[in-house]
Amino acid sequence: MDPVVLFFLLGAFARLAKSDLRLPEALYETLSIYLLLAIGLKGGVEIAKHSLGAVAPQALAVIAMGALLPLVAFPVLRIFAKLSHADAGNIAAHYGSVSVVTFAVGIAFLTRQQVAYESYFPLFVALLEVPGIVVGILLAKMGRDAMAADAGSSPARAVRWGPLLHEVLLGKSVVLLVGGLIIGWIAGPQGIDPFKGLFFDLFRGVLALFLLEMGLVAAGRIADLKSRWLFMLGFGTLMPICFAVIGIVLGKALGLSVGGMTLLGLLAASASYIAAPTATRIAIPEANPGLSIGLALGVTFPFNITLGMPLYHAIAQRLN
Amino acid sequence: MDPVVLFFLLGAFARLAKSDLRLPEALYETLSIYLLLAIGLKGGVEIAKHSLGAVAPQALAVIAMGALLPLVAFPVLRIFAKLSHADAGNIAAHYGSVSVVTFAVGIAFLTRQQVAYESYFPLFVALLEVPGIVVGILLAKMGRDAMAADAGSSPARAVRWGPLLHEVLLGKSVVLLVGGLIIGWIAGPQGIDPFKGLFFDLFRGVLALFLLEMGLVAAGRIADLKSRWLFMLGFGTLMPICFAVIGIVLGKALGLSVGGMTLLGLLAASASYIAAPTATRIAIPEANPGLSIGLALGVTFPFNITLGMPLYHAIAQRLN
Amino acid sequence: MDPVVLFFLLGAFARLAKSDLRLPEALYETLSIYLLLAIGLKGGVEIAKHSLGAVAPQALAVIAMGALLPLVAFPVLRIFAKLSHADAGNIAAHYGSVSVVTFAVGIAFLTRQQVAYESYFPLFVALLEVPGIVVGILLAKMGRDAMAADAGSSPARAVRWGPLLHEVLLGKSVVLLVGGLIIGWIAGPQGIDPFKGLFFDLFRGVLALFLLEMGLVAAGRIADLKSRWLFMLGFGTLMPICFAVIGIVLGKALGLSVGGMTLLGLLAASASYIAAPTATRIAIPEANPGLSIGLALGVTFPFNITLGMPLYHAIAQRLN
Amino acid sequence: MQTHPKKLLVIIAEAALEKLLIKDARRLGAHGYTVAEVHGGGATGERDADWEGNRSIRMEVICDEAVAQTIAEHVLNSYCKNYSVSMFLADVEVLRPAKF
Amino acid sequence: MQTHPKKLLVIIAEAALEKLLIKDARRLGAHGYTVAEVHGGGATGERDADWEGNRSIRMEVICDEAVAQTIAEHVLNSYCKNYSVSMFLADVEVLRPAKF
Amino acid sequence: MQTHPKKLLVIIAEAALEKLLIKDARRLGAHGYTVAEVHGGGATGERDADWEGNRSIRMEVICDEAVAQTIAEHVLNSYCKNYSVSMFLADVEVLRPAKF
Ligand SMILES: Nc1ncnc2c1ncn2[C@@H]1O[C@H](COP(=O)(O)O)[C@@H](O)[C@H]1O
Ligand SMILES: Nc1ncnc2c1ncn2[C@@H]1O[C@H](COP(=O)(O)O)[C@@H](O)[C@H]1O
Ligand SMILES: Nc1ncnc2c1ncn2[C@@H]1O[C@H](COP(=O)(O)O)[C@@H](O)[C@H]1O
Ligand code: NA
Ligand code: NA
Ligand code: NA
Repeated sequence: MDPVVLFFLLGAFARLAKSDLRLPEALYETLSIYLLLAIGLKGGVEIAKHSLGAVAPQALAVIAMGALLPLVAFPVLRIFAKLSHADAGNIAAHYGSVSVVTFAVGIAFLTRQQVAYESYFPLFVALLEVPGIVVGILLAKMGRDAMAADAGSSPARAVRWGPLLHEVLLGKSVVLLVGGLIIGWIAGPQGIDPFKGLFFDLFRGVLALFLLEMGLVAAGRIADLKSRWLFMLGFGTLMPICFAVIGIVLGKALGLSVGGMTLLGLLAASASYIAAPTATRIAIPEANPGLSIGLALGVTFPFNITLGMPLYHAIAQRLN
Repeated sequence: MDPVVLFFLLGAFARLAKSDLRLPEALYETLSIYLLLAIGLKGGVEIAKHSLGAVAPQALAVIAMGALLPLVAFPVLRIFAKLSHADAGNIAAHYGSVSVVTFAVGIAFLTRQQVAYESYFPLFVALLEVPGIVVGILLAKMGRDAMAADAGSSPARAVRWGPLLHEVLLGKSVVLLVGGLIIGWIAGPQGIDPFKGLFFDLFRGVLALFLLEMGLVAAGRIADLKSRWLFMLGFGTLMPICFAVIGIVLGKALGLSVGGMTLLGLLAASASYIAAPTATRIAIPEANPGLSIGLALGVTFPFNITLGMPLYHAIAQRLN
Repeated sequence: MDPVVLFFLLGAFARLAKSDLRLPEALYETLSIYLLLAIGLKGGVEIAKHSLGAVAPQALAVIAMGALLPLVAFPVLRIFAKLSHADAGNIAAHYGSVSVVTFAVGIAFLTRQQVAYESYFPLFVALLEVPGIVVGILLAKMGRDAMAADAGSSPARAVRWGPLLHEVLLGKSVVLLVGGLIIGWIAGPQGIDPFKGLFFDLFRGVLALFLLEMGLVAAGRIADLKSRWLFMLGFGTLMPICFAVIGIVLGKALGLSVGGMTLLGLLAASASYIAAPTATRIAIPEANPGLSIGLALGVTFPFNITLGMPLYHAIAQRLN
Repeated sequence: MQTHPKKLLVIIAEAALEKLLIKDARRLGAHGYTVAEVHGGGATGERDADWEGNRSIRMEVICDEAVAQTIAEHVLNSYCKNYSVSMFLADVEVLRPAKF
Repeated sequence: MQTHPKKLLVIIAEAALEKLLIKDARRLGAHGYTVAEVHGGGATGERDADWEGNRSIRMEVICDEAVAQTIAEHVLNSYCKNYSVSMFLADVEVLRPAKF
Repeated sequence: MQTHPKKLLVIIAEAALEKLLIKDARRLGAHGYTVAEVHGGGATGERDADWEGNRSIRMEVICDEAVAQTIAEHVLNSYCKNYSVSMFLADVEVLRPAKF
C-alpha cells in the first residue's frame, strides 16, 4: 500500500474514534484547488510535448466512455436496488464522472511501482468530468417525465439546462483542471520551471494532507450507510470493478500502455465528489444526497485507493 | 508575457464567466502575508551585503518621489475629471503608494529576461508604502477645509492624524515588509538559509496562486467601471505611464541600472490596494471606494502586469 | 539567538504596537497541524532505524517524569502562591505536559549549533503530552473533594474520567504526533521520501510563520499578567528552570547525549498550550484560564525559546 | 428617534441554495440580505460543514411583512420538501423604513 | 399563510462548550440548533479568537417556550458561573410548528 | 424563572468600521458586543467579501432600550451617510438583567 494511503487511514481512524481533529474548511478548499491546478499544469506541460493529432481520437473515445457509464449504472440501480429515477440518475451521474484525488493516488501508486503511463492523462481527467454528470441528470429527468406522463399529470419542473451546463462546465474543478492544462501547455517545460517548487515538488505531501482530510470526511459518511448498508457496500465496490474493466478494455483498444490502461480503469471506477454533488443537488432536488455521497465518499473512494487500485493494475497486466 | 500572468488571466476569466471558483478568504490573506514577508526577507539579506551609506541618498529621493506623485495626480483629477476633493485625494493616495504584488510580477519579468537590478529594492517598496497615502489624505482634507471656509461654515470633521499615522505605519504591509527586511538583515545569508525552502523556493508558485485570486478580484471590480468607464480606462492607464516615466527618470538620475530604473518606474506606476484602501476608508469617509478600487484593481493592476511592465522596460532601455 | 526567534519577536512587536497584522485562524490551525504531523513523521522514520527494545526503558522513565512534574508544581502553587486547588491543579497540568512548538525551536537551536541528539525524540514528545494533564486534573479534583469533605458538604461534580481520557488521548496533538510517528515508522526512510518536499524541506519556514503567530498571541496574553504579574513572572521562569534541571538530570541518568539532555530539559520546562487548555477547561471549570494561559503562553513560552533554551544547553553541557 | 416596524425573515439552509435564495428574495421584493456561514443539526442529521455538500448558511432579510410572507411561502413551497431548511420570522424596528 | 409562535434562544459562549451545549439542548427537548463562529467582548474581557481558547460561538435554538426556559435555566446553573456565557430569548414565528 | 426585557441592536456594516463601532458602543453604555463575519447585498451593491475592502460584519449588542437608541442614533449620524450600514432593533428577554 502506498504510504499516502496511511494518511487516509489516520484521518478515518481519527473520525471513527471521535477525535477532535478537524482540518479547517479553508485548508480543505486550498488543498483541492492546489491539486486540481497542479494536475492540470503537469498535464499541460506534457501535452506540449505531444502532437494533439495523436491524442484526439483517444480523447473522443474517453468522452464517449464517460457518457456511456451512467447508462450502465442506471438500469442496475433501477432494477436491482429499486431506486427512484431521481436517485438512480443521481448516483449514475456521480459514477459517470471522475474523482481527481483518486487519480492522484493512482499516479502515486504507478510512480512507486515504476510503471509508465501516458503523461497527458490529466487531459482525460478533465474530459471525463462533465459528460457523465450530464447523462446522469438526463436519465433522472427522463424517468421523471415518463412517470409524470404515466400518472397523467404535468411533467415535473423541467431541468434548466442552460444554467446547469454553465455550472458543470465552469465549475471550479473543470476551470482549474482545464486552466492548468492550458497554462502548462502555453508555458511549456521551461516556462513552468519557476513554479515547480510549489506545484510539483510538494505535490505528494499535499496529497497526503488532503487524504488525511478525506479520511475524516469519508469516515463521517459511514452514518449514511446505516439504512442500506448491504446495497451500498455491494454497489460501491462491484460497480467500480465493473467500470474498471470497461476502462481497462477501452484502454487496450486505444493502444494505451499498461499504466494507461490501469489509469483509465481507475478513472472509470472512480466517483465524483466535487462536481457531481454540486450540480445534481440543484438539478435533481428529489434525489437523496446521503445515498450518493455515502456511496461515492464512504465506500467507493476508500475501496479504490486501497484495494481497487492494485486490483485494476493486476487486471490491466493480465489483459495486456 | 510571463507565465505568471496567465494565472491572473485564468482568474479573471473564471470571474467574468461566472464560474463558482473562489479562493477562501484565509488563503488570500495567507498568500499576501507570505509575499510581503518573503519580499522583505529577500531584500533584507541583500541589504546585509551593501553599505547603508550608499543606499541612503537613493532612499531619501525615493521617499520624496512617493510624496510628490499625489501632487501630480490630484490636480489632474480635480481639473480634468472634476472629482471632489475627497475623491481626488483618495485616488491620489492610492497611486502615490505602491502595489507589492505588481513589484513581485516585475521581479519575475526581469528575472525571466535576465535583467539585473539593485537587489535591495524591497527597501524602496517599504519606503514608498506610506508617504503617498499621507499626502493624498492631506490633499483631500485641505480641499475640504478650503471648501468649508469658502462656504463660511465650520471645517469638516478633522482627520485624526495620530491614529491615522499609527494605522499606516503599523499596517500589516509595512510591518511585514519592514519586519522581513530587518530579520533578513540580522540573519544574513547563512542565517536565512533554513527558511529558503518556504520563503524563496516557493515564491513564484505562491505568486501565481495569488495572481489567480487577483484575477478573480480584479474582474469583480469591472462593475465599478460602469458609470465612468472612459475616465477610468484613461486615467488608469495614462497616469501610470506618466508616473512610470517619472520613476524611470529619477532612477537614471540616481544612477540605477536599467533593471532598477524599470522597477522604480513600475513602483511609481503601481497603485496600492492593501494599505491605501484601509487607511483612506476611515480618513476620507466621503470618498467613493468603488472609484479608487475600480481604478487601482480593475484597471491599473491588470494594465501594469500585462502591457505596462514591458513598456516601462522599453522606456528604461531607451532612456539609459 | 536563532533567527526563527526573530519571527516571534516580530509578532510580539506587532501586537504590542497595536498593528492590524493578524494571521487567519485557518492558517494558525493549518500550521499547527503541519508541525505536529511533520515532527511525528520525522520521529517515526528515525524510530524505524532503532530497536524499540533500547528505547522502551527510556520511554517509561520519560512517562514517569511527566506524571511527577505536576506533583512538584502543585504544592509550590498551593503554598507559595496560595492558589485554589483548581487553579493549582490546572497550572500543574499545563506545566506537566509539553509544548510541541518549543520542542521544534529546540531542534532548530541544536541543529544550528550542530549538537547531535537522539533522533527518536518526537516519541518522547508524544509520550509527555498526556500524563501531566491527567495528574494535574487529579490533583485539582482531590483537593476539591477534600475541601468539600472538610466543609461537610457533598463533593463537587465529579470529573468524568471516561470522556476526559478520551479527549486527551484522542486530542488532535496526540493523534497527529502519534499518527505521524506510526506512518513514518511504517513507511520508513524510502517510503517517506516523496513527502519530504512538504514535511521536511519547509519545516523551518513553517515554524517561522507559526512563531510569528505565536508572537501575536503571546503578546496578547500580557493583559492576563496585570493583576499578579510578580507571581507570574517568577513562577513562569523559575519553575521551568527547575523542571529543566530535573529533565536534564534524568537525561543524564538515562544515558542521553548532551543534545538529548538539553531537549529533555526543554520538554520538562515547556508548558502545553494546545492539549492542556482544552482538557482542563471542561475538567476543571472553576480554574481561571487567564492565569494558566497567561503563564504558559505569555511568560514561559517566550522565556523558553529566548533565554531558556541556551541556558538549558549550558546546564546540560556542564552536567555532562 | 422614531422607529418603524419591519419583519426579519431568517432562513437557515444548505449552502447549495444560497444563490437561488438570494435571487428569489430580490425578485419577491427584498431590498437586501445578509448571509452568515453556520453549521447545525436538525431532523435531517448533523450538518457540520466537514465538506462542501455539508455547509449551511443563515440568511437574514429585513423587509415589509407582506414581502416576508411572500418569500417565506415561496421557500416553503419550493425548497422545504427536498432540502434542509429552517425558517423563522420576527418583529424588528428600523430607523430608515424606506431602506428595507 | 399561518404562522405559529415559538421562542428563539440564543446562547453566546466559549467554543469549548459547544459539544456540551448541543448535547444538553437535545436532551432537554430541542429538535435542532444552529451555530455560528463569532468573536466579542464583555465583562470577562475581549474574546478575539486569536487562539483556540479564545473562540466563541453563537448558538440558536428555535423551540417551545417551555423548552427554551428549561435549556436557559440549565445553562445558567451549569455554566454561567465558570464560563463566559451570554443568553437571550426572543419571540419568533414559524410556519411549520411541528418541526421545532 | 424570571426574564427581563432588553433591546437587541444589530448593526450590519463594512468590516472597516468594526473597531470604531465597538469603541462607540462601549462609550455609549454597552456592556459587551458580539460580532460575526457576514456577506450580503443591498442598495450599495453586493459585498461578497472577495477582498479586504469588501468584508462585512454583523454586530449584536444587548442593552437597555435607552442605550440602544443612543447607539443607533449615533451610528445613523456618524456612519450611515458614507458607509454601507444596516441596523435594526428587537425586543429580547434576558435572565441576568444586570449583565447587559
Ligand atoms: N430547532 C432548531 N433551532 C435552530 N436551528 C435549527 C433547528 N432545527 C433545524 N435547524 C437548522 O436547520 C438546519 C436544517 O434542519 P433540518 O432540516 O431539520 O435537518 C439544521 O442543520 C440547523 O442548522
Ligand atoms: N451586552 C452584550 N451584547 C452582546 N453580546 C455580549 C454582551 N455581553 C457579552 N456578550 C458576548 O458574550 C461573551 C461573554 O461575555 P462576558 O461573559 O460578559 O465576558 C462576549 O465575548 C460577547 O461575545
Ligand atoms: N433588507 C436587508 N436585509 C438584510 N440585510 C440587509 C438589507 N439591506 C442591506 N443589508 C445588509 O447591509 C449591507 C449594506 O447595505 P446597503 O448599505 O443597503 O448596501 C448589505 O451588504 C447587507 O449585508
Ligand atoms: Na467514473
Ligand atoms: Na505608485
Ligand atoms: Na512540561
